[in-house]
Amino acid sequence: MDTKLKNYIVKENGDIILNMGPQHPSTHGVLRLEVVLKGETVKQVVPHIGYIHRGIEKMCEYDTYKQIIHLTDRMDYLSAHMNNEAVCLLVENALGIEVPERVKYIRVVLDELTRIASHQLWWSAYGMDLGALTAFFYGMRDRERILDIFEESFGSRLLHSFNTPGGLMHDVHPNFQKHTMEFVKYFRKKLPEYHQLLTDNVIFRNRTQGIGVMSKETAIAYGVTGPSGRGSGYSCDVRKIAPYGVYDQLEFEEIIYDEGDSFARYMVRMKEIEQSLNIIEQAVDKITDGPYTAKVKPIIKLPEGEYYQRVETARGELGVYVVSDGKKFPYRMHFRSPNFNNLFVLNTIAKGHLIADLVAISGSLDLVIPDIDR
Amino acid sequence: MSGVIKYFADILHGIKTLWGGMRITGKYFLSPKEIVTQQYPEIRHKQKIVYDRFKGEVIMPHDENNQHNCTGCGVCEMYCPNGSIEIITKKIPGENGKMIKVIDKHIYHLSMCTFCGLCIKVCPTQALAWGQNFEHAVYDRSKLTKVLNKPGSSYKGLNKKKEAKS
Amino acid sequence: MHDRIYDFSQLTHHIDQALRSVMSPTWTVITELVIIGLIFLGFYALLGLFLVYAERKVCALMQNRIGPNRVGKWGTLQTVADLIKLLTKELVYIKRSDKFLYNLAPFIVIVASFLAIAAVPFAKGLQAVDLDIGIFYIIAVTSLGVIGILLGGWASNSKYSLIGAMRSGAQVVSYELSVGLSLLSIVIFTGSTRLSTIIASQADGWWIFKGHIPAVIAFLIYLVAATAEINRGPFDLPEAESELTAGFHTEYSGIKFAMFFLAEYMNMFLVAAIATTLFLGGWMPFHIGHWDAFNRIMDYIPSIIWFFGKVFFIIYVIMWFKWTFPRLRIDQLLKLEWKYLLPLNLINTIIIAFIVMMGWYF
Amino acid sequence: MKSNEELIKYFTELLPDAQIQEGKQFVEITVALDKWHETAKTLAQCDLKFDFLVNITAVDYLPKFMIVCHLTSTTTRDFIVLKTFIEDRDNPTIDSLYDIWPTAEFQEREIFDMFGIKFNNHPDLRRLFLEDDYGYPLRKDFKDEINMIELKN
Repeated sequence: MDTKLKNYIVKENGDIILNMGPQHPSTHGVLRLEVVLKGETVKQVVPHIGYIHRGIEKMCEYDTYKQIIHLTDRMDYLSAHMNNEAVCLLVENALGIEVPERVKYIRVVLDELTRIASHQLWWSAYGMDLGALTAFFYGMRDRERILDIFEESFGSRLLHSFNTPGGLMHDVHPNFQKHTMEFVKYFRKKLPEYHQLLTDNVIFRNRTQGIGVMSKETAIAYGVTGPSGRGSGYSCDVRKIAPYGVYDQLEFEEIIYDEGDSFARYMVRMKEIEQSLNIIEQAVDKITDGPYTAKVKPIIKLPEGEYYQRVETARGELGVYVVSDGKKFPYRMHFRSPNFNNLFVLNTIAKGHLIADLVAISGSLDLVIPDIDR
Repeated sequence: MSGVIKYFADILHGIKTLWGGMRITGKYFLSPKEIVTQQYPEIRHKQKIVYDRFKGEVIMPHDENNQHNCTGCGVCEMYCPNGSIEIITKKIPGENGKMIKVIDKHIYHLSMCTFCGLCIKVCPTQALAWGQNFEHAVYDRSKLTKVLNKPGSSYKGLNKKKEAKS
Repeated sequence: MHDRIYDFSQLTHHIDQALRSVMSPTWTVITELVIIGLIFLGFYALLGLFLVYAERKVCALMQNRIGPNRVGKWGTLQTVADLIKLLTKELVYIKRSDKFLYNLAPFIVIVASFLAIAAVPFAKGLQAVDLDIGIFYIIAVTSLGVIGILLGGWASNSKYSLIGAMRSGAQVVSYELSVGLSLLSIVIFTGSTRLSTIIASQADGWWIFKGHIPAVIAFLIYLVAATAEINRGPFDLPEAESELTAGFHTEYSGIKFAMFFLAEYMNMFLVAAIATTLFLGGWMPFHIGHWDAFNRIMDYIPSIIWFFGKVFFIIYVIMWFKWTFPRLRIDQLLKLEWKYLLPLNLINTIIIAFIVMMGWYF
Repeated sequence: MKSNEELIKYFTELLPDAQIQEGKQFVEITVALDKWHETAKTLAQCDLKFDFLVNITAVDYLPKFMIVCHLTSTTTRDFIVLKTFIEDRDNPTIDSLYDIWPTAEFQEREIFDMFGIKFNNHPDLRRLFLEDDYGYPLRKDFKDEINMIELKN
């Protein structure tokens, strides 16, 4: 190996370099971690990314604002709806479009359903990372119910490009409210099983408690947001600190744990599922009749200037930064993706742990690689 | 002494939590009714497996006279973010000898489609719709390029125009 | 007498007599060895296939799935199809690996598990060799398998394999102690290491019932330690899919991988068989005190069914462990052994010795 | 949380050299290139404590580059925008903010990858997504000869 290319690695005699990924069961996608090991102890983690870089930011410069929506789906595919909403909110705020009340509540319900689905998938995958393979199937089984609700209303299960600047692409299915409430009822029954199977398990606790401790200062310095940040005792829920949509009219708690270890990050997500169920219960009743979209011109042109919109996805704060030159295409579009920042804290918090802990830590950060690569 | 008690308490607590997890898996082991697997190729014949709004592919509905709603205006082509729609128009002689522009081929590249639904939403004459077919596997990539208007079909509005005029 | 019906020693005796009448004693022994070897080979293959199928069905049911259901009725031939696939797969050779050891490793693993079957008493009179030191023979032979794992991991010239193999070494060396000690408790009870004697001593009650709580503790410890020793979840650290992709057999493919795979399941069977023999009365039927009618009904169930029933129950429990628990970390694994299992086991052994000395057991 | 007027007043006192105006949403502070690091440090240590670098990215305004930072304070929740311009197109360099906000390390690597802007004092300036000999794709004058995308109007 060319030593010049590798000067970022600090290697002593007797250390081994282990490449985890890009095809590795626990990196959840095409992330490659170059790990320097002393025995089984991790000395340094160097993430290598870019295996699925698609140049979404460049593509956005050649797409109209309505066309951009479907690209944002493909960044963090597990919080596709929140990504859509970020762009839509940005355009709506820039143009001063007043979105109908019905749309706002539908969006909140969808946000929270997406969040639950994302956390369920994460729970499943985290169980699998730690070797509890059955957890994977239980999580997937319950997630299927949400995906069915999505499929019934929008026709697709994961990337439903359902938002459009000004409202929704089309109205939700008449059964949407009923099925959502059925799901909430069903899932409230199943959630205790999740805790019994994994949360309370002594092996699971030993594998996560005290592992990968991220102090509040580290979290802020590295820009870690979302459940991973809140597990470090630092309030960073955009829904609370810069409310968008109708989040300021709904009652929910921001879950904060002070421990900063993998278990705290785990618990934040599990408690967030409960909060999301509460939000859905409140919001579903408030979906009033009305139009599903505001009147928007067929070709959207943002006034010249810079815009920034923050939303809370399932993984943290997504920022959309748009520079408009008054044309129908954005001049520059940048996404501040939560996973990008969450990934690079890995080296700091995984140092000194065992290689099995590295899996537990990177799992607890809940990384989605397409969001990092964009 | 408290250390010894804690030592055994830890063991008992550990066994208790482990047994809690085993109860869950044991419960599901003994209740085969909870199985959620759908046996795919067989289930197709028994029940509908996708919802009505399922985005399988873009289709162009034709009525019994082999007529469709597409005017060939090209809005869908313009809106498509991936260039998966190509519209080829032709000119045919219409009423009083004037040439009218009509659709010749509405080419749809399924392989490039991201199912964003913009073409269907923006179509001024509702000529496009979602089809529920999802079994798109083919042996040759070129087969994924489809012509949506059937051969010999014509624009529905053309007759209406003629009727209105006459 | 109903005991006679299911006694295999008459059958084997007849075969022995027949062979002796046609050839010299030396040739008889050789022929018998060959016959037994062939029977065990067939048994080994069939049992491996069945266990793989059983594991897949058990885990599928626990996970709300159907499991294999395409090949044959209820997917029963699925494992046969898998076997054919594995047999026809290409054997990948790694550059700069130690060819000889790399090829040798799967055979060591499989031979170790194969050797141990010889001493397993399947039913009344159905035991290939009844050694005086039966238990220790089995313990010694099954732990040979780890040499194969170490060799395979080292010779593969892959870091994942190496880490997996080293973990396996540490794991087996530690858990061997607990396995040995918990088996020792039964040896103390019976005063013999001969498997047939141990079984005979359980005619009036299995050791798990006769031995009071210490025997139950020894049984539980044995179950945990044995699960760890055969590298099954939650102790599957040498393979640790999410960390080491596949651990020591990362670089093996085709039939060589199948050998590791088969050996794992055979080890599971062996462990269950030992537990059955020592704690659950081997092929002895279930008897309750003086309920003669009940005991008689139990006697009419053939001993081979008793044996396999108990074995499969223990195998099910081991599978249940695997499909419920998360994996331990290597330091926790060793901590569990040295901090919890071993001290408990030592205390337990002393208690048992005391019980035996005072004659407080049935 | 302060209103934009209050923030403008506050920053006019704090940063006399900077050019402060109200943008579409937030207060925007534009500083000269050589004051970049110094201003960032002042902001991180001022009373409002802008300790959280939300986002740092670049925009290619032909022929100059703009580096833009979105900063927020985790205590007061104020949100501001910090900007500077790089005139030198052939060899654009700027000070790294790595020592103030460690998260800048990787976001700056992304900027280096996409725009070719070099950061002084950066600990590990390598390409992040793309190969070493690839161009700088987010520059407006970038042309990919193989996969040509042309703007259709």
